[in-house]
Amino acid sequence: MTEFALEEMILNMGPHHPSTHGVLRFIVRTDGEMMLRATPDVGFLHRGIEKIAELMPYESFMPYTDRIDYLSSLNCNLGYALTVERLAGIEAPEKAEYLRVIGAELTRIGSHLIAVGALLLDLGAVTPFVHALRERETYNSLMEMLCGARLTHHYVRIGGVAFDAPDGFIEKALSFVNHLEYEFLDEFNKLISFNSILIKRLANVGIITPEKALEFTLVGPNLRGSGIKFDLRKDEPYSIYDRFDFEIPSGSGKFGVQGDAYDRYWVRIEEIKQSCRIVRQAINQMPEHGEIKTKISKPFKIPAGEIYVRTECPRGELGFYLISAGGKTPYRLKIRTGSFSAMTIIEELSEGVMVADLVAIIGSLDVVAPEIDR
Amino acid sequence: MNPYGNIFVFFIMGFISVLAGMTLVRIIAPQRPNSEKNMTYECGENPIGSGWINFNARFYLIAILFIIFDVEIILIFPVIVNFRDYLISGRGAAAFAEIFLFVAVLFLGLIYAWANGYLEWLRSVRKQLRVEGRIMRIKEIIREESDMGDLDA
Amino acid sequence: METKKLIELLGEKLSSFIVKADKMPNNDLLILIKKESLLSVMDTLKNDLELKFNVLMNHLGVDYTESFAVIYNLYSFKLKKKVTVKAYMEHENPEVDSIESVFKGVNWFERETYDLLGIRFRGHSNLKRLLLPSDWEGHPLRKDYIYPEEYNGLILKREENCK
Amino acid sequence: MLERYNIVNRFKEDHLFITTKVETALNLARANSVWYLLMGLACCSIELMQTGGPRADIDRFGSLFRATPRQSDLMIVAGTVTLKMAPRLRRLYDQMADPKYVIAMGSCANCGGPFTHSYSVLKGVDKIIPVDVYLPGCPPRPEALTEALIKIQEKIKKEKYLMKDET
Amino acid sequence: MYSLADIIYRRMTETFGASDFLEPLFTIVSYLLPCIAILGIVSLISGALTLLERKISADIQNRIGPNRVGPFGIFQFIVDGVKLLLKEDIIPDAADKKLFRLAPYIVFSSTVLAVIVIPFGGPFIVADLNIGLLFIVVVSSLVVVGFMMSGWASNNKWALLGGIRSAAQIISYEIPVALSLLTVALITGTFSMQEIVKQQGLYPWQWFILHNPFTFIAFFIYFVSSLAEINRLPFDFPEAESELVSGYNTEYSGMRFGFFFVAEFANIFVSAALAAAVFLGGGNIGIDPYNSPLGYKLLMALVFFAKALSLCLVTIWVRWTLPRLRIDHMMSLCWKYFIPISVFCLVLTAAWLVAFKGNSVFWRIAG
Repeated sequence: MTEFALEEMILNMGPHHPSTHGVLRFIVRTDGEMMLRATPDVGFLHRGIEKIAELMPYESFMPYTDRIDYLSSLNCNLGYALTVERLAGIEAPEKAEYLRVIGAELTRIGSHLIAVGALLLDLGAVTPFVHALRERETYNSLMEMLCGARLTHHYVRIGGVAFDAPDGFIEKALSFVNHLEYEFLDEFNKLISFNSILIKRLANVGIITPEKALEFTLVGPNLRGSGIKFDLRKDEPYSIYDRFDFEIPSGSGKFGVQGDAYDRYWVRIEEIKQSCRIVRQAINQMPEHGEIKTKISKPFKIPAGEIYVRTECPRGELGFYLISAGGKTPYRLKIRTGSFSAMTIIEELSEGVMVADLVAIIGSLDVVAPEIDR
Repeated sequence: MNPYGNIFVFFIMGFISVLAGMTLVRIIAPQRPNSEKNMTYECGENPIGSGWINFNARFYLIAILFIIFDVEIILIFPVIVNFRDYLISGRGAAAFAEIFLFVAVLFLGLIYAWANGYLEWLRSVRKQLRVEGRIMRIKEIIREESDMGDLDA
Repeated sequence: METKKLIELLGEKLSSFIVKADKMPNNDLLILIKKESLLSVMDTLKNDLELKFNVLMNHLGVDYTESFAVIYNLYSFKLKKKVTVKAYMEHENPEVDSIESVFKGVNWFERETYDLLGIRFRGHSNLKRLLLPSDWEGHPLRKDYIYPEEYNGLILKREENCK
Repeated sequence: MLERYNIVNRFKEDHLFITTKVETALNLARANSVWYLLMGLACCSIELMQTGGPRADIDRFGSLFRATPRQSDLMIVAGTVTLKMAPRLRRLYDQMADPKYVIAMGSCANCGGPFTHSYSVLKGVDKIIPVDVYLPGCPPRPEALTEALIKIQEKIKKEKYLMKDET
Repeated sequence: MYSLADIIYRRMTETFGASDFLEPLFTIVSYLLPCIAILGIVSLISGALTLLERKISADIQNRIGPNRVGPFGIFQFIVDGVKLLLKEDIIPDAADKKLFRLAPYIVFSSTVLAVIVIPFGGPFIVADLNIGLLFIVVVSSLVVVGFMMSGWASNNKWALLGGIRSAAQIISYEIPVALSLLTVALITGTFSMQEIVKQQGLYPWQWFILHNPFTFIAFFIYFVSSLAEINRLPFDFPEAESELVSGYNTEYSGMRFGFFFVAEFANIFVSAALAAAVFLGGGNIGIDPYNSPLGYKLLMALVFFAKALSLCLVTIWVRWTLPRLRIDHMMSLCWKYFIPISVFCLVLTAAWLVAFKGNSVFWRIAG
């Protein structure tokens, strides 16, 4: 066998690159096709949210939780609100809980649409990405009806929600969910999911065994893609998730080894279906009217204490470790996000992989810059 | 009026139209070069090392295989042009035998290359990486220069 | 498996190391340990057959103005229980040994704590700044941190009046 | 080097922008095909993608998204510019081919927005690159971004292009 | 052996009377006239294709394509061209200046060369060389030189990767293209394009695509390989936005990039026109093209353009539906599947002709 000398060059998949979602930088040591190592260099979107949390009173920190993961801002709101409520011992009223769950699951659908679309855009299929954007437009108008904002919702308040659902929202949400589950996903799967080129590009790429996933503390769809059926909504039910029945999709080596990029892609598509089911059940069970926000003391203070609460965000487990020293502002707030641990595994997976595969791995792990840098 | 003259005229006209375009740009378009602008684009970073690396030998291998098969095509041309006349004059079988033999020998070349794995794009490099020691050596290099992480300015 | 049974189990397994153990809200359990015994506690928590706290959920550092603290949240698939391990250390050049040998995934968590709080981790494979540019002075999350006025020629005006 | 055309503007004194016939045609051409650089930093990048999507489609104005700064003439700074990103953003702006314009999209790019209390955020992108249109909103709606693009087009249409090159 | 230049030369000598004083002027004009006309038509078509691509991609993605310039955005490509003319032309310091400037010249003129031999229906062909098909196969490999040059000269790692990949891709896909064109040359016995078109007929069963099952396969191999030859998705490596930023034209700006853009779309039209002429009987409606009234000649040209344009639409349609292949898939697809199949097609067509004495499948109807 001829001995091919490995002429290494250092390549900058730099902060401004179409396929690094947002501003991530990879210093890639490659010989043109084969990659020896892709060392990530993050911090280009570090805005110091945890330092700002120490200056802001509890209630007015809520808009910043939108910007932790701007694709699923309502889930982050929910996580922060639950942390503060549990530490302060407040209970949200019934209707507010339902409105929260409906908003959270709709945001999960919207976030997965962009996650799947961005992966396909990196693999060169532009049309499915734009179709996902079209569906997301309906989601945006739904959110605009509910909370007044398209992207950074700022809808959940400590002790309840900000506005009641306007009339017409329920029908529109139901029709959106039905259209999505019965018409859009079938058409989407026919168009791209079972396309043989996509299967060749995603199967057996970036294989993460369950042990390696646990070792690198992967969470959310990345963990479930490797076959571990762990979902906080089922294993640690918070809010009212125990009243709905839905399955947890997990990677099963559909077109290749279990835990490859196709499994993570397929888990996200299945999760959209499950979220549609939850939204439908939540809409049916929601009480007609009831107050949507419990009163909280004006200069809102929390007795000293520490708490760690984690909720299931589209990109995995979003944990808030809150230490309060009894004052109006938190003493220390640590935000643990799903993409943070997903980044550490990219370096591990990138050995002996082609540039095109690295792009597929980053897309399948669905990494978002603000979640890593906060 | 030799029709091959057209080839020369077309080539020159192609050149002239691009030349006209570029001189028009030189006249009309603004020209404000500065050192920052003329730095090579590397996703917003200072480029590390030069862009002129000697790329891997697998491209050379593809070129060799290409030459073999292109020469084969050139040598078939005469037979193909006269094939119809051979058919009409009844000696079609001889022409077919000629094509078949020539192509079969070269097809064996392709089979040989295929069996030896020259057609694999990456396997050859990945197999070479698996040679014992080799992977360990690369891991040490990367561990030594562990501060490759922040090469920024 | 309620927390009382878990406290006894932990008490019997790590009796010598635990300084104090009490309940935390959100059915969590806080264990206070000395900073020297961090590695051994983590090792037993992860590899002990009964406990099997194999998932490291979260890690953070806290600046208590007169001392620093390092907090690890663990979760066990077997027991379906959460545990929080906390260790205090002195305020001048805080140093604690890194548990990267036990939990490989903590690499970036510790780098971020070093970057933002300045806690050094002995034995960490690649302890460097993660989020801030490499030529940044100071560690922002400390309570006594003064905002820089200017960085590489860019003036940073900071409003004082954020109540 | 060939001397540049200097179509003398007869009414030099009053600063009324009287563009000649040729210039109006050229500006019209330049205005209707503004190719923007894909510069998505934070939340505004999602709205930037939505503007490229089906509902508010900026492809109608003839503007494609280009991946390299060489071929793009409009840079939409969509998101928070941190101090680590600032030198790279400045380099990307320099590497753009010349008649170039900048839209500072979102309050983060205009003045640091909600992150004025942060230590690592640049308070406004106009500290490092000249900005043509400031687009308020956090994140601004796709219709607002389309209106900013139209403002850029109007600015291009009124520009004196074939003047003596003073700079 | 016949070319448009001859007709013009003869027509001019008749009108102005042959005098050796004017003779060199006549030759120059009779060469230049068809060249300028065809160059104009091809650049117009490639401009229209850029517009077509944006409108069709918008339609596929439920968007509205460019509609601000002229009715339905027709003049968008003219506006794009003028804007590119007005952009600054950056030549990086680290680049190899001469090669960097020369690359668009090579790419554009080699694309234009291929247009000489394309039979635009009826008598409209610039020069009906008797080695037409061979000429096109040879010229299409000149473009590689341009891409390699632009990739190497701009001293940019992304451009270099793009340049080498496009070179490897184009030269390896040239073999299936050449072999599938040769299967048709076997049937016609000549390379001159007008002859190939003349031997086909108006009805589909007289075309070479349905001549025998192997030419049918050869058509599809030709079409997919020509997709790879012009770097169109799913073989989009050289300018794969998501991987190599913008491949070999990363460093090019302004009109220099414009010429790459026009050359790429001219290439699409050329390969579609070639497929239409060779396999789909372009511009042949059963009438002798030379001595028929002008109306019929225009009809033939129309039929040819309809076929070529439909293939262009398929190219654009494929681009906006399929994801991109990885480079080792593409290489193994070419060397392990396309080349063996096209070699079989060549040999088996020869066997077919010998067995059926040169007749097609539908020889009873085709006559």
